[in-house]
Amino acid sequence: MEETDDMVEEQVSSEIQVPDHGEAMRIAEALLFASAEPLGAEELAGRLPEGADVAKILEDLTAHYAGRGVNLVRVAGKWQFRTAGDLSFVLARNVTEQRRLSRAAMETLAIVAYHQPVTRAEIEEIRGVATSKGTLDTLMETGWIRLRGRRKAPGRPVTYGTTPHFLEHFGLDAIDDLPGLEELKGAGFIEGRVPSDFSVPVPSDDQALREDEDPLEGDDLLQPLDMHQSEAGEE
Amino acid sequence: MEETDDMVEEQVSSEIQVPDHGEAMRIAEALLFASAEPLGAEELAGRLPEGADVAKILEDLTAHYAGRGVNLVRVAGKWQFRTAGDLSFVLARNVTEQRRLSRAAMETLAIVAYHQPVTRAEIEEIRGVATSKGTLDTLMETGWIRLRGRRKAPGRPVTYGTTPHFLEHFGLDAIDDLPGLEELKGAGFIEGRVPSDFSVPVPSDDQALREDEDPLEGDDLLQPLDMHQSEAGEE
Amino acid sequence: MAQPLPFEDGAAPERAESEPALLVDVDGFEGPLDLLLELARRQKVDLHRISILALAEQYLVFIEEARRMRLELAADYLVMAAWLAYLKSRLLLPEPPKGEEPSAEDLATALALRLRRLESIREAAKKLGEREWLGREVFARGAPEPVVVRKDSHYEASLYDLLSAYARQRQIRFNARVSLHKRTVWSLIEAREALERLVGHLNDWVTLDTYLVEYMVEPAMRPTVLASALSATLEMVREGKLTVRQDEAFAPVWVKPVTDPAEAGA
Repeated sequence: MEETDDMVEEQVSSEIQVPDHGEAMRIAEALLFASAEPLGAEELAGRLPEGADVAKILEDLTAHYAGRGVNLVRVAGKWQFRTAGDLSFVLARNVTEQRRLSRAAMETLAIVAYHQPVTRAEIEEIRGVATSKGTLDTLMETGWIRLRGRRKAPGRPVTYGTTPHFLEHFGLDAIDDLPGLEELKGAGFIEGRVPSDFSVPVPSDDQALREDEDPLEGDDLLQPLDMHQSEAGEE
Repeated sequence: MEETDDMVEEQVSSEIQVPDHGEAMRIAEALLFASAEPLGAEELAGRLPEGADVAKILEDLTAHYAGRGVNLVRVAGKWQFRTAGDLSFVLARNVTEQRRLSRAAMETLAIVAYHQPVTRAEIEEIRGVATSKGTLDTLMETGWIRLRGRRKAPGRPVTYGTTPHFLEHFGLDAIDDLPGLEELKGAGFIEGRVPSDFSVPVPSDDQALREDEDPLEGDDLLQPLDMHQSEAGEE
Repeated sequence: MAQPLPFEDGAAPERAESEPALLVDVDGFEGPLDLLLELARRQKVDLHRISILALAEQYLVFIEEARRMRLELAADYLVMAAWLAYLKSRLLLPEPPKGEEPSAEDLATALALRLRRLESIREAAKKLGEREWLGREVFARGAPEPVVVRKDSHYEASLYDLLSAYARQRQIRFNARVSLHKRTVWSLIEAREALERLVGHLNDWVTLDTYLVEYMVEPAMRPTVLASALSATLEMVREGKLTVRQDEAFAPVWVKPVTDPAEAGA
C-alpha cells in the first residue's frame, strides 16, 4: 500500500525516449489480471510497447503485490496472479467440493513427478503393489500427467511424465522445485545405489524424449480413452 | 475471526477490538479477485473480520487501484476488478484471417464481373441455382463488389457491379481486360463444343448508371449489413 | 492403518480365538511393501539401521496369524512371505563360500533400500499434497477477461480462380443441355412398335440391323436402339410372332415373321 506515486515518476522518464515503464506496468498488470492462464514473459513482451523491460516490469509487479491479498507468482515458467496462500481460510468457502485424490493416486502422482519418465512397471516396483489402470486414468484426467513415449525396452512400455498444468496446479515454477527433491537426491533414492533396473538422476519433464524413449505412435494417444472406457469406475 | 491460527496478527489486534485494516483489505482484495461475480458490500462484510469497515476498505482499494492497470469498479451496485478502461485495447487482438472464397462465391463474383450490372435474379438464372444472401454478403465484405443501383424493372431489384478494389486484387488494369470467349477457349478454360448461342459479354464497370438503372436510395446502403446479421452462418 | 498390530515387540503374543479378527487387518495396507514399512516403523529405529531379519520374522508371524484366522490374503502378500522366509533362512545359515547369487546381506540391503525409497516417495507425496493447490488454497482470477479477437477476414482469390469459376459455371450450363440429348433412349415400347410396323412388310429372313438403320442416324443412338430392338424381338419370338436366328456369335441377327404358327420357335 506504500506505492501510488511511483507511476508519476515513471512517466517523467518517458521524456527521455525510454518506453514509459509505468504505462508498460499497467499494461502488463491488466494482461496478467485478465488472463485465465499463466502468461509467459515472451507473450507479455509481444503485447507490451516496443522496448519494454519485461524482466523489470515483472520484478516490480511481483514486489508491488508481495504483501497484498493477491500475489504475482511464477508457475510453470510463466506468470500468474493468485490469491495469497495465507488467505485460503477465507477463500476455501468458494471451493465447490474439490475432488480429493486417493492415497494411491497421490503416491502414483508423486512417483511420476519425481521419477519421470517412468513406466507403469516402475511405479509398481516402487510401491510394491499393482497400479490399477483407473488410478492412472484419473491422473490423466486431471491433466497433470501425460503419456510421454515408449521406453526402448522389451515390451516397449509407455512412459509417463507430468505436464505444465501439473506445475501450475501445485504452484511450481519448474520440476526442480518439487518439495523435498534435494533430500530425495541426497538420500540417493533417486540416483545411485538403488538396486533396480532403472535409475533417474533428476526428474525431467522436458518435452524432448530421452535417449531410451521412442515417440508415441498414433494409436497410443487413443489408448487412455479406451482404457478409461473399458475400466470406468474401477477406481 | 474464528478460524485458524495463521491469523496471529488478527488475534493480537482483536485484543484491542479494532480489526486490522490492512489485513481486512488483503482479504477483500483476494475475495474480489477470486470471485466470478461482482460482490456486494454486504457479501464482503459477511466474510471480512468482524467489525471491519467495509466502506472504508472499498474506498481505499478503489483509490489504490485508481491509476493502475486494473481498477476496482462498481457495477450494478456491486464491486469487481476490471481492466482499466483506457487499456481495453490490450485485451483485443486483431487477427487477419486469410480466407478463400467458397466455390459458390467465386462463381457469383465471376458472374458479377462479366455480366455487370447484374441483379440477383440474373445471377441465379446464369448459375441455375439460388444464390444465398450470405454469398453476396461475403462478396460485399471482400470489397470487390458493390451495389450499383436499382434496375428499372418490376420489383426494382438491386444491381451489382465490381469495384476498383476488384481490379486491384485481380491485377487487372481495366474490367475489359477480363478475357473474352476466344481467349477463354485459347487458355483452355472452356473446352469442347460451344453452342452457337453461347457468348461471353464484354464487361463494363462504368461508374455511370445505365439507362435501365436508377440510383440507390439512402436505405439501400444499410441493407447489406442487416442481411448479414440475420443470415450469419448461412454460408 | 491405525489398527494395533499384534506384534509390537517382534513376538506374536498368544491370542484367544475370541479376539477380534481386526487385529490382523490387511485392508488398510497398500500391498506387502506397505505392510513391511509399517512393521519397520514399529521397530522405532532409523530405516538405515533396520533389522531385516527381525522384520522378516514379524511379517511371517503376521501372515501366519492371518492364515490361522482364515483371512483371505492377496497373492502378493504370500509371495512376499515366501521370499522373506527364504531370505530369513539365508540370513540364519552361514554364507556359502562364493556363490553366483547375491549374498544374503545384499538381498537384505536391497530390501531395506526399497523400504526407504517407498518411505521417501510417501513423504514426497505428502509434501506435494500439502502444497497450496490452485483452486483449493489459492485462486486465480475468478472473472478473467478474455482477449477479444477481432477477426479481420482477408480474402484470397486469384484471377485464375475467377476465370475457371466463370468458365466452369457457364460450361456446366451448355454441357448440361448436350447431355440431355445423349440421354435420349429408344424405349422398349418404341422398339416394339417399330418392329411390329416392320414385321408387316416382311415375308422372308432379313437381318435386324438392316431394318434398324433408319433409327440409327445418330451414332450415339446405336447401342440403345440395338438393345431395345433385340429385347423387343425376343419378346415377339416368345409370343410366336417372329422367328430369329444368328449364324454365329456376333453375326447379324436374322428375323422372319411367323406366318404359319407351326414354325414358331424354330
